Amino acid sequence: MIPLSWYLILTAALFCVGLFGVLSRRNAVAILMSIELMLNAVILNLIVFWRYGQPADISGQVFALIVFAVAASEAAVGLALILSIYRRRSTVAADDINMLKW
Amino acid sequence: MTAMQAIFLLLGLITFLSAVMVVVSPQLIHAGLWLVLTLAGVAGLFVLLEAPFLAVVQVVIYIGAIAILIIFAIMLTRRMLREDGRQYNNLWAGAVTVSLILFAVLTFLVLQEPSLAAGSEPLQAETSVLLQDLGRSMVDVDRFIIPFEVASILLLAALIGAIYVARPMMASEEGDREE
Amino acid sequence: MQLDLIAWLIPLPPIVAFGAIILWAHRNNRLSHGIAIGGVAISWGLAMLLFARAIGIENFGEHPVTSSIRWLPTGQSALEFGVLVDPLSTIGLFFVAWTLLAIFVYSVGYHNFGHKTDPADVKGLPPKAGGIEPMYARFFAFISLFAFGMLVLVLSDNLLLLFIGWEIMGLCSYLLIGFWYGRPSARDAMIKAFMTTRVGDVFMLLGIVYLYSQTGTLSFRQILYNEEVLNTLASSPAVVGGLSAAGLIGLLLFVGTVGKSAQWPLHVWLPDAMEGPTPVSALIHAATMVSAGIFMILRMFPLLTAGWHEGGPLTPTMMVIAGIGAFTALFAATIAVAQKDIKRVLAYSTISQLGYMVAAVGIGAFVAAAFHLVTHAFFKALLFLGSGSVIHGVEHGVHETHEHVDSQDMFNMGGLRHKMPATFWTFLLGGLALSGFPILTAGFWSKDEILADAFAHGHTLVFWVLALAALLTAFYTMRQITLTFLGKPRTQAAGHAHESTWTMTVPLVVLAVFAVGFGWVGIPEAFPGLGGILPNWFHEFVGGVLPEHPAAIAFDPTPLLVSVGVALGGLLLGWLTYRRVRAGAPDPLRRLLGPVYAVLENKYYFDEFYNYAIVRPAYWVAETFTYTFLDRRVIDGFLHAVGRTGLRVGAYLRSRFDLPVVNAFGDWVGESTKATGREVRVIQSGRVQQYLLIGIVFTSLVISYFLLVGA
Amino acid sequence: MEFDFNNPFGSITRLLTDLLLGLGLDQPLVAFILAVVGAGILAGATLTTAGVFNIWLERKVGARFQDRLGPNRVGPFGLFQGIADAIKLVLKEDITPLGADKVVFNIAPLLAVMSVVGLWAVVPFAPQLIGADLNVGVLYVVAIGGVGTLSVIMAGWSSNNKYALLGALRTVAMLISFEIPMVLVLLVPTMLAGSMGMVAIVDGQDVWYLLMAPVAALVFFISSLAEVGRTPFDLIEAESEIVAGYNIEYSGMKFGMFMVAEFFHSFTIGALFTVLFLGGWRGPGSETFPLLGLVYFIAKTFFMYFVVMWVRYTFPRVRIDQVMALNWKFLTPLALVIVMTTAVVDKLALEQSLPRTPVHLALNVALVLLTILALQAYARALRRKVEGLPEPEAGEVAGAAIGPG
Repeated sequence: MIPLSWYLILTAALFCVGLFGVLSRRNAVAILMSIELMLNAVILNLIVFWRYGQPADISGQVFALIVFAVAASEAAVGLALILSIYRRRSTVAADDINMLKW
Repeated sequence: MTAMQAIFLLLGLITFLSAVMVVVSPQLIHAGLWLVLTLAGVAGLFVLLEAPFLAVVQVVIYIGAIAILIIFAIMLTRRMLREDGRQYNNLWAGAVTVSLILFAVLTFLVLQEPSLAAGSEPLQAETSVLLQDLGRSMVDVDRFIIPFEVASILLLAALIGAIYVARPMMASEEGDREE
Repeated sequence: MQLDLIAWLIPLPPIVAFGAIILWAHRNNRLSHGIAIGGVAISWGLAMLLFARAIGIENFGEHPVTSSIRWLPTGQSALEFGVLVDPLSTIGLFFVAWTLLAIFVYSVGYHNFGHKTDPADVKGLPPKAGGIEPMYARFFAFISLFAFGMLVLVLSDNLLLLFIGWEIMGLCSYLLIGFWYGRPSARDAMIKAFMTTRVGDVFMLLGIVYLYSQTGTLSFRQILYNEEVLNTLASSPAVVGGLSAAGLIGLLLFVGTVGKSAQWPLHVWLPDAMEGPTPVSALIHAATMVSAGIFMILRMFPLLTAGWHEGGPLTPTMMVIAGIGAFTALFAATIAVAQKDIKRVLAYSTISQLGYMVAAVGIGAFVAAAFHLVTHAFFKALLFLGSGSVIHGVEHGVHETHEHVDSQDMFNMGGLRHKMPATFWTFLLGGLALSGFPILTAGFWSKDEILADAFAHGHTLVFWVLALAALLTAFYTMRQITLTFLGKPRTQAAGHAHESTWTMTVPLVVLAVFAVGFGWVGIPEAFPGLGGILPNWFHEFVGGVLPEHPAAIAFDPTPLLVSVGVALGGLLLGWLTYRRVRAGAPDPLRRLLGPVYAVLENKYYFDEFYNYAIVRPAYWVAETFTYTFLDRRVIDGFLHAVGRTGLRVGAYLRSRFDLPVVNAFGDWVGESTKATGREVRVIQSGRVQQYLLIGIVFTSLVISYFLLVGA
Repeated sequence: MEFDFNNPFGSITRLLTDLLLGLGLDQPLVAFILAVVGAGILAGATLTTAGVFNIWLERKVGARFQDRLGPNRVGPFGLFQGIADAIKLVLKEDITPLGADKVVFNIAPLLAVMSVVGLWAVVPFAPQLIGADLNVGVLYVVAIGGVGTLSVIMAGWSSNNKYALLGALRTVAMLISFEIPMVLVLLVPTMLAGSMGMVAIVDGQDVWYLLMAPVAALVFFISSLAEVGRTPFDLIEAESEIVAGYNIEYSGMKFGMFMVAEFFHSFTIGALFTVLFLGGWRGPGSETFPLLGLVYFIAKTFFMYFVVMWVRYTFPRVRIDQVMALNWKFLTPLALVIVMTTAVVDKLALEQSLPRTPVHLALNVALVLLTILALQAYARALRRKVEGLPEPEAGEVAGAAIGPG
């Protein structure tokens, strides 16, 4: 059978890749995608622990579903914001959107 | 090395590599498609974990909705940042280090934690029963009805907010995604 | 429905109506009076239901219906409030409900409902030319509140709740006397009424407190209906010598009655209260509120008469009560003889009739007092409403013939019987009842019972005084009727008077029926001829309240003959004296009495006397002593001294401590903050990812610290 | 082990299972493999036969509708026309436009076909004869639909052609929109059967759900037509507006794939509709003779496929805004209402132990009446509003949009 640690390492890898993307990509949409990656890693983690921890208890899946919902709304709102920013300033580069400073 | 492990390694590899491609591919559209592949891989892992419901939900919501939404956004904003443009900001080195360190730490923790080490078996569970239980627990007053309702409110808020923020163009598009 | 439930429900509709009118309905006149009359009508219906149910119960007096709930916990015991339904409250409820209903309906017509609003009218002044009252809705709100107070008072089962209702009525009386606050006289009258009754109320409150301290409860049942409490109260000596505790409490409570029921020496406010609209005069100052005083002492009768037994010698308290009552009866009657204003005459007659009842209570004639209370409520309300109708008619005449005459002066009237027949006949019946016209009217039976009681128990003095008062009553009543209705009109205004609307006349008729008919429920058995045809139901019913039922007094021709004599004689005299008074001619009595007449006309100069004896000194103390000396000199001086020293200390601290130390520190903080910000702001690049990176690095540092080193 | 003919497919499954277990694989893996294999075999077999046949059928029927003869040269009644077309398509040159994104360009048609074939994995042909009886079958259908959408968008974007992109955009907009009412009404059979598994749904249909939820069936039919992109919703390739939509640049077998995918898809709709609302393989005697069930199933499916063609050759194409209006202003609210009312009524019926079918039927009738009333009111209001305007755009839109409903 598949050891738990493999799953954990995989999710860790996914998460770190997503983190790298979030930190380094310039395009806001790309950042959003990376965030989705991280979220997926989290969900996968939840399910793994549910499966290996106590599959009789459904909580793990419920949590995963809630995270799905959050991810969906996050994507929708985030992209809406990106679009409106793009409309107003015609850029989606994260480090050009830096008006919020001294 | 049982067959399951083989399948797992295959899926895991696909997932991981496509995830990497998501963050490195210069073409945003490709990144989006790689993202789809990643999500599909995760869905496969769900199947492997005997959570078919979540697998399907993953496909419906992530591939069917979020990914397509993202690709839409890319198309709409694709005049910017073609492959010729810089894809990374000047923090990328720091980002790499941080990510690698984090990964190393996590892996280290996982490996030196005995209870998580190799050989731990998944427990048996009757998934079809679980699915019903999942459905009931969502509307069970003393279980998860509150998170459930909160999530629904959140979705509604996101729907309205998205429509409002991006009203002049594609007002309905953002709206659709949260069904 | 249970009796107690009904009793609980009875007071509520008026207060609801009050709130509804004040909050929502006040813009719409029709809706307002609809709500008010509807509310009082519901109360009326419930009261009649209660009455019908109650009179069916066998010796209801021994076991009345009570229900109460705890209100304010006070140590072990608790102040409760609740309802007590016994014959007394039933009877009270009966006449209160009828008069309330009648007067509410009357008010609609009185305030010219249905006429246009006259642009010339202003709030706070009576309508000039027959337009609708500017503050129509407000009036109904006030009288609804008043109705609530009265019903609470009648139904309450303890002294505190009774007092609450009592004070609500005081407030309403104040508001309604000053309803036309545009008139200075009304303003003065309202203040006068309020202050004067306040004097009585303070003493009453003292009595209540004293009673509570003695017995630990205020519930009627627990005090009045168990012997040992009464005996202990009667035997234990009071703080002031010579009196028993019961006696002192009784006196204090009685002072409350003196204030409320306008007994001498606190009677001065009632005549001035006639400044209010006539329904108010009828409602508050004839039928209900002033009766409340009597109702209260009837309610407390066992306590007042503690230590007295039927036929025995009177206790000091009772003597005081009887004396004041009898004196007031005569005194007010004499004043009433010389008044010109139609309403003032009635006001003084009210005082004197209340005096009758007080005297009756004083001599222990419980039933007689209650009986006269009810009958008087009916015929006096009738008389007031009648006079209101008369004034209304005459005012109408004044508006037609632009002749400026006082529309309340009886000497400007005359011959109105043709103009306003309904008013005339009802007024006549009321007048006869007031003067105790034999056999026919209710007034005769009640008054005769008081006289008989006084005579039978040998209170001769009281008897003769009351008899004299009765004579005068008959006299001034006939004087009033003659001047107002008989003879020829003395002014065009009177000539052009006209009958009032049905909303005003119907209540008159209803009340007239009671003014005549209600006497027949209380005909003593022993009465020759009529006795026993109708059983003396009233005596049985109300008498049942007392622990020891009062025996029906034996028949004696003397008081009967006396009362018949004084009634008829007075009426005859009045008619003879006033049957032909020319326009502008002075009052015939002036010739007969000479200077005495002036004294009477000026009410024995009581107002002036109070003015000099109390008001002026009070002003002086307030002005000269309190304000000028105490307030300005002593208190202000002290305060100013404090203020100056405070200023000096403050200035010192500021120069020595605040500026050099505190401010400097504050400035330093501000400056250094600014400097730091100038240095550090470079970090804030406005780039999200940079923030995120930094945040992650530091967070991970902290976490790793706790994982590796700490924990 | 003996092979009983009353339950052939079941025995086959058992045979395979034992075989694989014998190879020393563990249980879940075996299930997995069987699911994949079964789905593959079934879908492949069905579609390769049905596909070729369907093209011929469609063309024949269409010809009859349009009063033509249709293909009649190749083989008896031109039966082999489909094969001929296939050969032709394979032989044609395979052009990849300049500046196209090759990988994506080539993946797109595969995805398109896959998405359709995938649907067949959960379709129960007969008792025991089902690729994989997922307990979330219904949801699976929706998911695969999403993949189809993806293929369209990829094709449109990758072929580097503005018409293709426009077509893709509007198509995706439409597909995504119509997923909503479809998912919603898919809940109705789910609720009635108490399971999302296709087999369970079929077993639940002692009475066809068409009778218990006609409105839901109608909505499902409409929205799935839109999902396929068939007339009246064939805005995907609206020749008159965007030359051929997202697949304008495709040629040869790749185009063939798209076309086949479309044919399959509309055939699949028939199958799904049959399973969800027409009682699947159920019919007199099908319990005892599973093969009979297979016959029933195929018959019903072809009937529904015929209805689809019927609609296609009868209705004109509607404008994109009209389609959107129809979806958002009519289908989605209606679907919501259906779901809610059905849930409540079903609960009541079960608790009060009322007869289920009549109650649901009554509910649907009431729904229809109310809908009609609402539409009348809406149309009247619109007319009143539009009268003044010179260019009654909105009025027509709404009127046409609510027309089909």
